[in-house]
Amino acid sequence: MSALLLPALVLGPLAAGAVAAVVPRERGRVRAAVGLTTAALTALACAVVVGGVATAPGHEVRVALAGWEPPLGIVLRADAASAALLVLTTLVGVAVSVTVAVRDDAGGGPAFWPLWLGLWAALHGVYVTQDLFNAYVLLELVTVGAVSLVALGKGRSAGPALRYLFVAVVGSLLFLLAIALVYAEAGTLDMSAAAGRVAPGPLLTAALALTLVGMGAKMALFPLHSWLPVAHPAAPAAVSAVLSALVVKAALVVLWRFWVALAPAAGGAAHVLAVASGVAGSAAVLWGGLMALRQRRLKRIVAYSTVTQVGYLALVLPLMAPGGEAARAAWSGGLLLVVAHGLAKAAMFLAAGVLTAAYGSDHLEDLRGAMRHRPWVVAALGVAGVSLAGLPPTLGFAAKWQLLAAGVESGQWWWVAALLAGGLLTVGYTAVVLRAVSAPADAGEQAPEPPPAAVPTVQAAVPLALAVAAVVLSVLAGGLAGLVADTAPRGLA
Amino acid sequence: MTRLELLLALGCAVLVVGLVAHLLARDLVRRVVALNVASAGVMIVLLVLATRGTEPDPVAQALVLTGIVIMAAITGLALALVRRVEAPEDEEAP
Amino acid sequence: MTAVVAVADVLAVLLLAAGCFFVVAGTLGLLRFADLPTRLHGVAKADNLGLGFITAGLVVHALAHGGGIAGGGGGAGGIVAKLVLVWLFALLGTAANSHLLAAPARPEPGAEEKPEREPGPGPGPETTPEPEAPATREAP
Amino acid sequence: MEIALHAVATVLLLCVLAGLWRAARGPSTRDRVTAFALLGTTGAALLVVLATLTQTAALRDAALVLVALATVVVVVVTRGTAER
Amino acid sequence: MSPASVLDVVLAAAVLAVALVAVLLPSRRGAVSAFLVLGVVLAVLWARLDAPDIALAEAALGSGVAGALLMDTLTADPARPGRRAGRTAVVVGLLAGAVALAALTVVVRAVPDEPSLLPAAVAEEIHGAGADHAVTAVLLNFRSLDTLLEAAVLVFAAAGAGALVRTPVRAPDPVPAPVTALARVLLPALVLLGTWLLLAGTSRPGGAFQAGAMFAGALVVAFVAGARFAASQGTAARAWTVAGVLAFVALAAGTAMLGQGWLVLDPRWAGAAVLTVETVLAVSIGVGLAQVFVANSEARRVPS
Repeated sequence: MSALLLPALVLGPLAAGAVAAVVPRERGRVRAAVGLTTAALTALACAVVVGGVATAPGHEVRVALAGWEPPLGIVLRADAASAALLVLTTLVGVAVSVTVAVRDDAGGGPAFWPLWLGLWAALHGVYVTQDLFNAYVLLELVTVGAVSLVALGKGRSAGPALRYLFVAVVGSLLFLLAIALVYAEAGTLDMSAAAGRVAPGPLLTAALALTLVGMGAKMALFPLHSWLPVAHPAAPAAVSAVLSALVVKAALVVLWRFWVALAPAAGGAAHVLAVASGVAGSAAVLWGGLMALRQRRLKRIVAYSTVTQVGYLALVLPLMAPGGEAARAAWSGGLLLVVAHGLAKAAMFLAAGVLTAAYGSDHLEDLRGAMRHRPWVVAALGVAGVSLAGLPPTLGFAAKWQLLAAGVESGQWWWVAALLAGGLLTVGYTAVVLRAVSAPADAGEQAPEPPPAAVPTVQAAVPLALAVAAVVLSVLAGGLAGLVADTAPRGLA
Repeated sequence: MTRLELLLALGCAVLVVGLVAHLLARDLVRRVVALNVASAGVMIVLLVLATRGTEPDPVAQALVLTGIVIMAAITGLALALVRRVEAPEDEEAP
Repeated sequence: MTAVVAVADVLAVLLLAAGCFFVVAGTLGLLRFADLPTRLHGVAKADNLGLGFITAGLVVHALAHGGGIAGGGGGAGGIVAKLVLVWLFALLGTAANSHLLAAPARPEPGAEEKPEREPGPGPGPETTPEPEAPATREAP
Repeated sequence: MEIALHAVATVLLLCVLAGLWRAARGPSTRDRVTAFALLGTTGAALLVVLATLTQTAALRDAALVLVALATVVVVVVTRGTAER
Repeated sequence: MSPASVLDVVLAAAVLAVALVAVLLPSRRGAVSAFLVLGVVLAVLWARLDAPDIALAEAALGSGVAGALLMDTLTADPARPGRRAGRTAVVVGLLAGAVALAALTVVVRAVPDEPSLLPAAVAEEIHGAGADHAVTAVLLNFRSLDTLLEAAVLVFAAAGAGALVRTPVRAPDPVPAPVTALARVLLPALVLLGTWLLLAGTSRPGGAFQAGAMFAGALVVAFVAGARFAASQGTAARAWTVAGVLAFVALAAGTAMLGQGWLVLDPRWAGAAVLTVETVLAVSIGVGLAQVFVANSEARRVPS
């Protein structure tokens, strides 16, 4: 049954997005209705597929499209890693859909729905595709959807959107060249089939390096991150949440799949590139954390926090390199971190959206005393910050614990140091936000500042729901980690 | 330097020329043109790989066809964004 | 190679050579002439004539070889039809293009025309083309 | 015969390159489009010669498409200036 | 040096030269014009590399539609004097480019010269694939998900570009006489040529994308000639833009529920399925590209 539903995960929201595009713009309510029903159906389908993956013998659900097996056809395969990502995408997707349905301008107008549903379909596709060129086309669909959504933001959002489009397309072209090189040597486009047909040599090394740089640009890994703190805050609130929580992960998933399939065959070169990814990740952790401390606007702090977390996720490659138990811990830790960061970041950006809507701006000075008026939203910010920092009872803690275990197991202390330093910096900027938000209004003011603009209660409750989900899921972390671990990659030879 | 290597090197050269010009140019339309030139470079590499056998490889050609259509759609979106960026201030969103 | 095919080949080569000559002439015209209308006139006439000769050469070749250099494959008729279609399309295209491109030199009455770095809408085509605005002086 | 076709193809290609100078240098947009219109026709001639050389009928369709869409580009450009 | 390799060398040099000129010209107009010339030269290169489908697509999309889009930007405002990139940035860029090119040239020399697995696999399976022409069979049957997603990329790019148009679309201003006369001849010619390419797609190079580009050209000419329907901003036009993707998804769902599996085309009716999907896709791509063009040209109209 779940094999039958797997392609529906990609084609369903795509068709819904197409239908929503046809509905005239004036009838925003009809578009919202199409969006919400699709969100519900997609959540159901995801549940079935994730259940299928958990119960299936090899923990995988596989469909050869058009009936052709590789090397000719395209295969969609959902394994434990896809299941974790599907869970994250469903939670954040439903939360964002509800938020925009309740408050129209959180999504930037009626044009939000077709673009968001198309983006959602592409994200599902990226998690499950086994074919290299199919991954390229899906990444382009993600880019077109995400850029168009950023451009819906009020004010001068076209400039940041264009800059994001340029960086993303350059990244895609480098990845396409990597695909061409792998195809030249392996003769097939299916990742698992290509794994057995490549040998250490200049072609595979160049392909790995191009993919690392290309996907690094698309997921804003440190030296190539400058577009993210400009683009994410410029987008409408709900779009910023989608961008940081989900879109950044699409490029990451493709990088990880490509690395797990082809890096073991690359020998020494893969080690060098893994270390390079680790260095870039550590630099991202430090740079993102320091810059987040210095920002005076809430949305920019959250955007730089994304740069930091992407740094963590880039550390997974070197942690996986030694193989064995360390690789399993690193792989499951990485996936848990992806889910934890997604939930926490979506909660933070949605909360920032609520506060911006209520107080008219996201400057920390203007948000003084928000604790009194919006306790729920501030609570969401707090819990999300705790999860990002990787402190106990949250999913972030479970993920970081796995990564630390992998680092210790493989004796790579420098990555462990970067992980811990990042945790401190995250605590730092979360404290800055909470202090600013809960500071009482200036004593000097006699009358309390005008009550903030009304915000639908549902929109205010959504961030907290996501933050609590981060805590609840930590209970299941053990099971999820076990499910993910046993399909972990063997390390680099 | 066989024909295969000459044309593959040509593809890489056009890609590098396109990417460097894209990163250095300031005028937005010139950056869009440079991106298309870079994309043409990758398509040259893919199509030259398709000519390796006696019969041209239909799958590689299908990939290039898909790539050209995607690049046309992205050029359209990019130029619409360039317009919004360069539109005079008064044409703000209502 | 029967005698007819040999003669046809020679004729084809001559037509192709003539075609090449006119295309080269058209290109030189494009580069050398001073202003827009004269270039247009040069390009339109010479280039199409060149294409006409090349098409004629290929038609002769197709008829002689029955559609392929090795003389195999019938269907010369289809090839000839397509070749002539290409030429007719080129004629239509060039005629329309020249007319449209030359429009500002002779503005229709009533169609108010703001010069956009064109030769001004004077009574007749001015001799010297108005240079680009200094701000975007182009280095060749 | 094949040598003649190759020679013609090479000459036509050089004409296309020469046309590039006007497209790049041309002071006004209309000069550039005139160059492009010429190159459309010369390119079509080149494709037609290659079609006979490599016996692929589809290249004649490509020549047809090239000429047709060159006209569309000219129409787009002339509409723009006439309107401004 | 056989005459063939002379042509190849001149062609390779021409492509590189035109690419360099296209990116080095300082003015926006020069760059766009050189890019159109690059489209022509690339079409010839693809013809030379035994890829007639791609030569068609390059002529139709590369220099046709993309050319029209780029040229339309030139007619907007005069090119602003662009700030030059800093001297050090240029030097660093050139050095990095040279190093990257050297590395890539070494890498591509290691490319094995024997063909990949796929041409043989395609030749083996093509008999029941619904199209005799290999490229069409790959696009519409073996790797049909790629084509579906690619049509979706165009749909959402059109939706994104459309969302940027704030000013309501008005029919363009009075159109000079020759344009309407030309449109009356050019429109049917483009539509006929597009239909021919669409039908040819099953047995020889051609197909939905090239045909779609021709229909887009026709719609653009109609829009320029002031035809109201071509403004393609109404609900009917948007319905046509998404028709291709919806038809493909309907086929996929149908084959999943009733047939043997997602997108599995039974040899008996594969040909019919491929042709219908291609027809709807061609019209959908045509209207989608026209929508992107109209969104662009309307976005620059400053509301007077």
